[in-house]
Amino acid sequence: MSSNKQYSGNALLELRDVHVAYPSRRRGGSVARAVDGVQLTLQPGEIVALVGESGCGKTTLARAILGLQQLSQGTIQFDGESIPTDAAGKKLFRRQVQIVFQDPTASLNPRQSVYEIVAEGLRIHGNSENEHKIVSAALERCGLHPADRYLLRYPHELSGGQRQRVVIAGAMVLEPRLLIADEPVSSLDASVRGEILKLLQDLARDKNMAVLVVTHDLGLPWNIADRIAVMYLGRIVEIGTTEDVLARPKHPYTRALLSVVHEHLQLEQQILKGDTPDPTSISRGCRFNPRCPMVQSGEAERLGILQKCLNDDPVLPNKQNNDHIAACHALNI
Amino acid sequence: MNKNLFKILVALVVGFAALAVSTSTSVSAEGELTFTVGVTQDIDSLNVTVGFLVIDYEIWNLTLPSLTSKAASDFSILPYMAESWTGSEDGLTWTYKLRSDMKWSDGEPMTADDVAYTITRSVADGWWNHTPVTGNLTATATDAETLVVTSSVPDPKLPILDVYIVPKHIYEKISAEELPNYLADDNVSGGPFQIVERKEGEFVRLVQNPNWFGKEPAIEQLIFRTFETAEAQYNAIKAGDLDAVDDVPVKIFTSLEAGDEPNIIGIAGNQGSFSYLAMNSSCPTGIGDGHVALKDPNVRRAINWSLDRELMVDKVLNGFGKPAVSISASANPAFDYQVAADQTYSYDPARAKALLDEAGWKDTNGDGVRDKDGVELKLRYFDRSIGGASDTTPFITGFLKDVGIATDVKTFDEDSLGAIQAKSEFDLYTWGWSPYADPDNMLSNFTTAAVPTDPTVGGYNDGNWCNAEYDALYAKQKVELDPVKRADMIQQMHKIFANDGPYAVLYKYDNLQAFRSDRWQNFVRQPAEVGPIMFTQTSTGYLDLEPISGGSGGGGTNTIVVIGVALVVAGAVFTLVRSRRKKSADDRQ
Amino acid sequence: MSDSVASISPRGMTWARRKRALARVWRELRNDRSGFSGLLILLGFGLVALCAPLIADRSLLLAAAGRNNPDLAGPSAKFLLGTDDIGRDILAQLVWGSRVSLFIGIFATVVAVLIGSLVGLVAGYVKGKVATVLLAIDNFFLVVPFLPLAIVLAVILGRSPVTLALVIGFTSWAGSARLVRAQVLSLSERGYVERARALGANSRHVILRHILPGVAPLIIANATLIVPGAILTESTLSFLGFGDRLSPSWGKLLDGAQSSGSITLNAWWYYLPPGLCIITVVLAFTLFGRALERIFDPRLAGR
Amino acid sequence: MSNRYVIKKIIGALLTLFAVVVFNFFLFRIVDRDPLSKYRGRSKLSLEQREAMIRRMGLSGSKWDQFVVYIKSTLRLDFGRSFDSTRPVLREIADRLPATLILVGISTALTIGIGLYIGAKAGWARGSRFDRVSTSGTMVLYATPEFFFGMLLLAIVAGRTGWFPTGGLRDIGANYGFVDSLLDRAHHLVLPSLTLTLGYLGSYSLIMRTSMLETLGEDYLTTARAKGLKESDVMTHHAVPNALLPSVSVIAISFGFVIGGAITTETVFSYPGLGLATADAIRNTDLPMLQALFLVASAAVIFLNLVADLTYGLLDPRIRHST
Amino acid sequence: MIDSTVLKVRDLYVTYQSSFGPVPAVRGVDLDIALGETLGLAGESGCGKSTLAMALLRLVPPTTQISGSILLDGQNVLTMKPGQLRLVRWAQASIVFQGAQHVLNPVQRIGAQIDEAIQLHHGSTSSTVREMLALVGLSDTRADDYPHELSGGQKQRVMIAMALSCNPLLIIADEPTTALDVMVQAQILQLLDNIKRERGLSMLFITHDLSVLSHNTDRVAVMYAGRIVEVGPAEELLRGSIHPYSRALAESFPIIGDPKSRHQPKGLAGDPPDPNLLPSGCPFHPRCNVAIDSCKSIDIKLSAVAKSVDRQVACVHANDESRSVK
Repeated sequence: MSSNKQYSGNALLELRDVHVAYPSRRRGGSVARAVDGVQLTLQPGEIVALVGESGCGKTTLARAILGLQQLSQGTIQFDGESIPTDAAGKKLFRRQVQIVFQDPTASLNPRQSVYEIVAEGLRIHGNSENEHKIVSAALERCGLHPADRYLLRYPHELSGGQRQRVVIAGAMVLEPRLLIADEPVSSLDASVRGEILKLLQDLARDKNMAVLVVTHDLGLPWNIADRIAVMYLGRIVEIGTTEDVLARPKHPYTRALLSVVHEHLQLEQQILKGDTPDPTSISRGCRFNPRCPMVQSGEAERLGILQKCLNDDPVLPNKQNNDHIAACHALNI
Repeated sequence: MNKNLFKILVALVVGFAALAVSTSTSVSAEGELTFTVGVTQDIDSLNVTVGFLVIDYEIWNLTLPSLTSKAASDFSILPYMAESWTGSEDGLTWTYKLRSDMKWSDGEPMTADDVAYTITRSVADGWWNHTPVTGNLTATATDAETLVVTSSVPDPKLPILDVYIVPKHIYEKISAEELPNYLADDNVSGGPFQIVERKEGEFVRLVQNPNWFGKEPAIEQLIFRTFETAEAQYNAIKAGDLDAVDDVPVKIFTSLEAGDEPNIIGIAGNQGSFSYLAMNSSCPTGIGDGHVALKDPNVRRAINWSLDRELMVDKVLNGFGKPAVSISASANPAFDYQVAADQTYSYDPARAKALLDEAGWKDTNGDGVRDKDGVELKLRYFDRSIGGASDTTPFITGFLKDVGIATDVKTFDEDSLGAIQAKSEFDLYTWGWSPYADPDNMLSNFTTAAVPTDPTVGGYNDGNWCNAEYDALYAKQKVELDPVKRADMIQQMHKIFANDGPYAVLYKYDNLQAFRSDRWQNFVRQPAEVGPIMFTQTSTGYLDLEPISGGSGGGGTNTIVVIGVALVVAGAVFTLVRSRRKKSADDRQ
Repeated sequence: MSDSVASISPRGMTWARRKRALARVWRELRNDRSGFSGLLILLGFGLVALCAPLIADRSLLLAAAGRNNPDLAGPSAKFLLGTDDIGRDILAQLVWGSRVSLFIGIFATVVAVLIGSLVGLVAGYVKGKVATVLLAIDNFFLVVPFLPLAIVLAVILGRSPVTLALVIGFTSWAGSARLVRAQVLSLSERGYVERARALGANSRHVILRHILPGVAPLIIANATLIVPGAILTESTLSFLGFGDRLSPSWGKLLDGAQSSGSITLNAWWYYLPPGLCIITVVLAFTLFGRALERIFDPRLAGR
Repeated sequence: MSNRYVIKKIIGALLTLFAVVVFNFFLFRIVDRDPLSKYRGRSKLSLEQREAMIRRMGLSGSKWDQFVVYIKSTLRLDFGRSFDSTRPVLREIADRLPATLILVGISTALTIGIGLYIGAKAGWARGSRFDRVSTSGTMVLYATPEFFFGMLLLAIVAGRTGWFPTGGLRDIGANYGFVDSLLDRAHHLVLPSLTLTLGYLGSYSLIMRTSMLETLGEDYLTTARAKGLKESDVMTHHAVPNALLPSVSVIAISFGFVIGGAITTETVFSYPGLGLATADAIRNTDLPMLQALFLVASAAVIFLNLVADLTYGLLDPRIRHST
Repeated sequence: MIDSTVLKVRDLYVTYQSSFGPVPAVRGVDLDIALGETLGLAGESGCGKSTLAMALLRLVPPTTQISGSILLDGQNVLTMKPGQLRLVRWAQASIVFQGAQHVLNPVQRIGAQIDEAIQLHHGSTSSTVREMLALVGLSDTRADDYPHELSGGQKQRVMIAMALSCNPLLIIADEPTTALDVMVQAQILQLLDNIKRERGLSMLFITHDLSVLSHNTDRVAVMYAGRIVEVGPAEELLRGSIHPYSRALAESFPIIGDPKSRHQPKGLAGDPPDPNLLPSGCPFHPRCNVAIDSCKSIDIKLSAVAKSVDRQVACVHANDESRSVK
């Protein structure tokens, strides 16, 4: 199938220069710039994967979109409007944007039955008509059928995959227009993984629901995402269609990431040194420069961009939706 | 267990042991013949102008001289500081001839000057333990051995002049303002013993006064140890830690009398102490807010009739006491109320009810409590928290309930209850008195003059009761020098008091004392036959005590026991460690 | 169960769930030997306390009730546990004493748990200054030596069983506040609370649906463990003479036994029964409470 | 351990202490008690004298004035004079402090030592016979009021056998040398400290057992076993140090209960320490004594909690190194 | 040394005691690891792979029943006395645990933790803490650090240093890179690889993530429901799995750039079985899309495949030509 879907109309979600900063826990410590200037749009029905290492800000960004996290700067628009701050508007917004967390076990109240869990959203939003029907339908849509067999079960009586299906069903009863899936399969067994991804893909397609999948796993977007955004230290450093980014990575970070994913055999391994970067100390210039293989191998110097790398913060060029762009000085020679 | 942790623990224990040593004050180094008394009361104050507890008096009896002494058998007058005395014709002036060889324990001479000073100062400052005797006296020391005392009125309390004489050279340094806070910790003694060490709440240790001029006691060292409970104290004498105890629990005393402990003898001595239920009679000259019903003598009588005194003597005292309907005016039973059998208050609830009905207190609303004019006969009932002071409360409240009188019981510490009494803001409360040898002091407590009128000063008339007839008789007996006539007047006062009085006297109780009869002998009771041995009016009992040779327990055994215990513990620990070692193989594999 | 689901209303389902949860607790309790025996003992004592008037007439407690009885008499057919120092039947006092002791223990616990849960809930859920202040107060009550404080309050407030229970409750809530707060904090971090928020739930929903049901078992287990402490405190206060003298609690009985010299006199029937009752009930509450803790907190399973 | 941690803990302790002081002030002004009742009727005090005494006690003027006087005198450790004995409160307390320090100190050391030992061993060998026996035993100890132990010990050990003195601090007036007097004191301490130790052994042991159980499943124990360590070394080197951590703070909080235990124990054994003084002061509504005793007890517990917090900080590198 | 086989496991059964009764976690496993060889052991959670690893050094709870034989350097671990077993632990076979978060004692300095192992087996090694830290690329100042001061990757390095400190013949790496970030994971894998090669170590590499096995192992064994269902050379097995389970497992990790998996997430219906309630016959049959009737009743043993000597498969279709090659 074609990977170059064309979208029309307004973006469903539009992030402009979004910053989220955590105040430091200790006195005199520096602020953690978890999300540090992110632009991103999502079209209805589109699946976008947000990829990066832990601490790159991808989960914070997901929470910010949900309004669970205060922005320190920038705007998030949903359906052309800013996320409401008043209680009623917030509630309405929350109905349209749902999230699936990484760990289905934690997301389910062990004291509630599957029915109550799935119906919780309906009850919060005061939609109790046909509750039983809606719940059953959602469960069956999510692969738990016959639904009656599951309604009275407790989370601990379900397998990991079934739990994640319950979580997804709980989100789907509200018929959201945007689903944020935060590492939806990383805590699941490998054999179950594909089934859940298939479910997400099918739901997006059937309901014309946009999905933002947060993941550290590059295989996942290859399975289901239309586009990939690679995050590094609070910033999207590369974005484009899945095919473009995975086949022709532009940013050295993306290249390194791909090189260590073993199933991607074309690239020579480029193992970056050092630990996962720290959002409280983002280096001057390009934030990737301390670990950048181009800087370390001297290639940057050869290309004459070393000074830029060390002093100027590269920005993503303006772009169209499906443009493949990256924030690297080496691309602008 | 982690070896280091174990070492730390051992170090801690050793450290605390070392601390124990460093804080231990050295005890007497000489081997002295010691008599240790267990008491459940802690010294209130050794300051003779402040203290008021029985234990305080006991210490003063042993360390402060008086002008004359009283015979153990019948309280008759004996020489003490004074060797002889002569009175004037009118009985108003007495001249005392004092011994010439007297010295205070600190070596200062003890002369007529000290006596004159004590009398004069006590009047001037209004010392409360002295003024009942000295209030109407003036004294001058004509020379070191001669004292002239003049009374403004005829005074039957002369020539005994029963007050403690204080060392002038000490007391003259203390101003009237400072005196209440003076702790009397300079330990200057003029009696047979002197204090050498005192630990608040723990003990007071006395040794013989080297300058003592009277009969030399066999006891070389006298210790009063404070116990928290009478039972603990009894266990201590049983274990041989004590030679004598005051206040034995009644049930234990019964077993003692039954001969359960061959080495301990029990002495149930009576010196007039009695318990009573005070009723606020709301004397018009007084203050307070007593219940209106109690103003009516018939209600007070009804309460007297409602009480089963025999039962309380039986159950609370286990028989060591006797029911009483009037106060004991004196430690000397000669002054007791000689009440006819048909005049005494017996247990007669029917009569009590009839009296109450007659007084207009009837249960109109059927709630079991009598009322009149819309006022319920519900009385505030206060008692004391110490020891067994409140043992009668459940009985009395039960008896009152049976005749339709409700009570609201509250418990206070002694001082707080005293403060309430000073304001006369109560209906009923229980307390007890122990009388002096001379009846005047006790009788004075029920005169109109003793009714509290200022809460900050208070007054001893704790029934808030006044009776002109009683007042008149009191004034008369106070100046009556003829003992027979005086006794007669006192009988009349008893009669008025019992009939109209503010008290429902419950019973006279015995002081239950126990002694190690395997260590001591020659127990002399005061008064003879019926009285106790310790805590008497003069405390001469200690001087009479004689040791039985070889009976005294030593401390040496303690060391052996401790070493034994230490060995056992060490052995146990060793065994424990050994067994652990053996088992430390991997039993879990 | 699956075939009947379609006909069950959501409410019915909730009830079914509760029933199942209760059944689970009951099943696990049945399997917990020590906890179950604790419960049985408690039920026994509870029954005795409730039926006290049937077992022994209240008038037997009156001081004059021993009028015609021997004092401090050993057990006999007439007095199964002998008599006290004023001739009253000890068994009657023990039976009525269970009322006072259990009442004070339970009422004090209710007070403590109410205060503790409220403080814990607020301090855990609301952050910022309110929580800081509450924590400081909690810390104060946690650190201040409890017995002297309880005695002082008992002296000020009076000695009736109710005030005694209030005093004990008021001085022993700090621990449960801490416990509840910790649990609330941990629950607030749970994924399902986050999920409920993401679903658009307000605080009320979160507290009622997730936090409270989450802390409730803990509170119940904790309450069961506060009762023995309260009973011990009551007995200590009574023993020290600060209890209600006219209510025959077990501590009061021990006080009476001690002051009448029953230990020295070997009158074991006076001091042993109340002591053993205290130990047994405290032990039973502790065993039962620990069992509940194990059942409600899977982390503690197998202890 | 960072200075910040230490300072924070110290400030916290001081604040709590201050709260106790304030609490004290109000609490003891609620009680209706005539401060001069000791002097009533016993000597004729003039109105001026009375007022001067009241003023000296800091009981005149507005509540705020009283509070200022109270704080100032508290800072000077001047707690006034006992209503009961009229001696300065500080002197009363100083006299009795050592006895209680020794009693509580020894008992606490024994309780912690034995309790932790039993708890650790029982937790380590969960379900073993040692665990079952010791846990039942410690549960019974836990359920028994310490004064009941005291009563039984007094009756059975002291009363029957006479091996130990029935109360008091020492043999008064006995002719002892240094060593004998030390032994004598130890001899008197045996039963009270045994009572207090037995009374609180149970809870410490149960606390330690629980925290031991919590560490049992930890992976680092598997690591230690895999390294070839003996079971006993796995326990002492790895399980115990970790299990001690949570116990430390729980134990610190329990100090407050031990202070309560001192009151009953000292009462049972007529042991003249601060506990007995507290019981007496309450019985006499001796407010100045009570105030000071309450402050001393609170300060002791607050101090020990602070020590425990700091110890915790030392024991737990996660706190020690946190900034 | 008798032969070059460092570890020889035969017919190993490990049965836990749980409150619901015995739980058979490992059911008849045979394994061989030659000197210098790395065997990868893959499987999903609950398949028994970690139990197997723990059983190799008898680190399972005391109530667990173990039968069969585990020959470590020719000696049977299962019949050793405790003292002897302790000597073998770490000196002959050491473990790199998963989740380095908790496997280090949080209140002990890491230097001391490494040193503890060295001191315990003093005879077998003369290495020092400093050397060991250098070996895994940590500066020796780290010795004074506590575990919480290290990042996840550093902790795993410490774990590796500790595992190497007594010069073992065999390293059992139990999910050594789980919970680490991709990049750090790559670093650790590289480190393990280098060390293994330099020292000629044998290794049992246990993971749920098949993708990490291809580069780092010589042979791979796939476990399902307590037994090995397929074993063979790494490349071969990952590229051409024969057993339907291994195939599904391999396919669940897409090959990036492979159009067959683009927009085609592959999974396996159903869930891994509960060890308490194993299905009859072949335990995989309820999830198997090629199961035949006999699979429900007959449990096929692991046996050699006709076409390759190195491969063994436990499937009725093992020798179907059409299915064995992909």
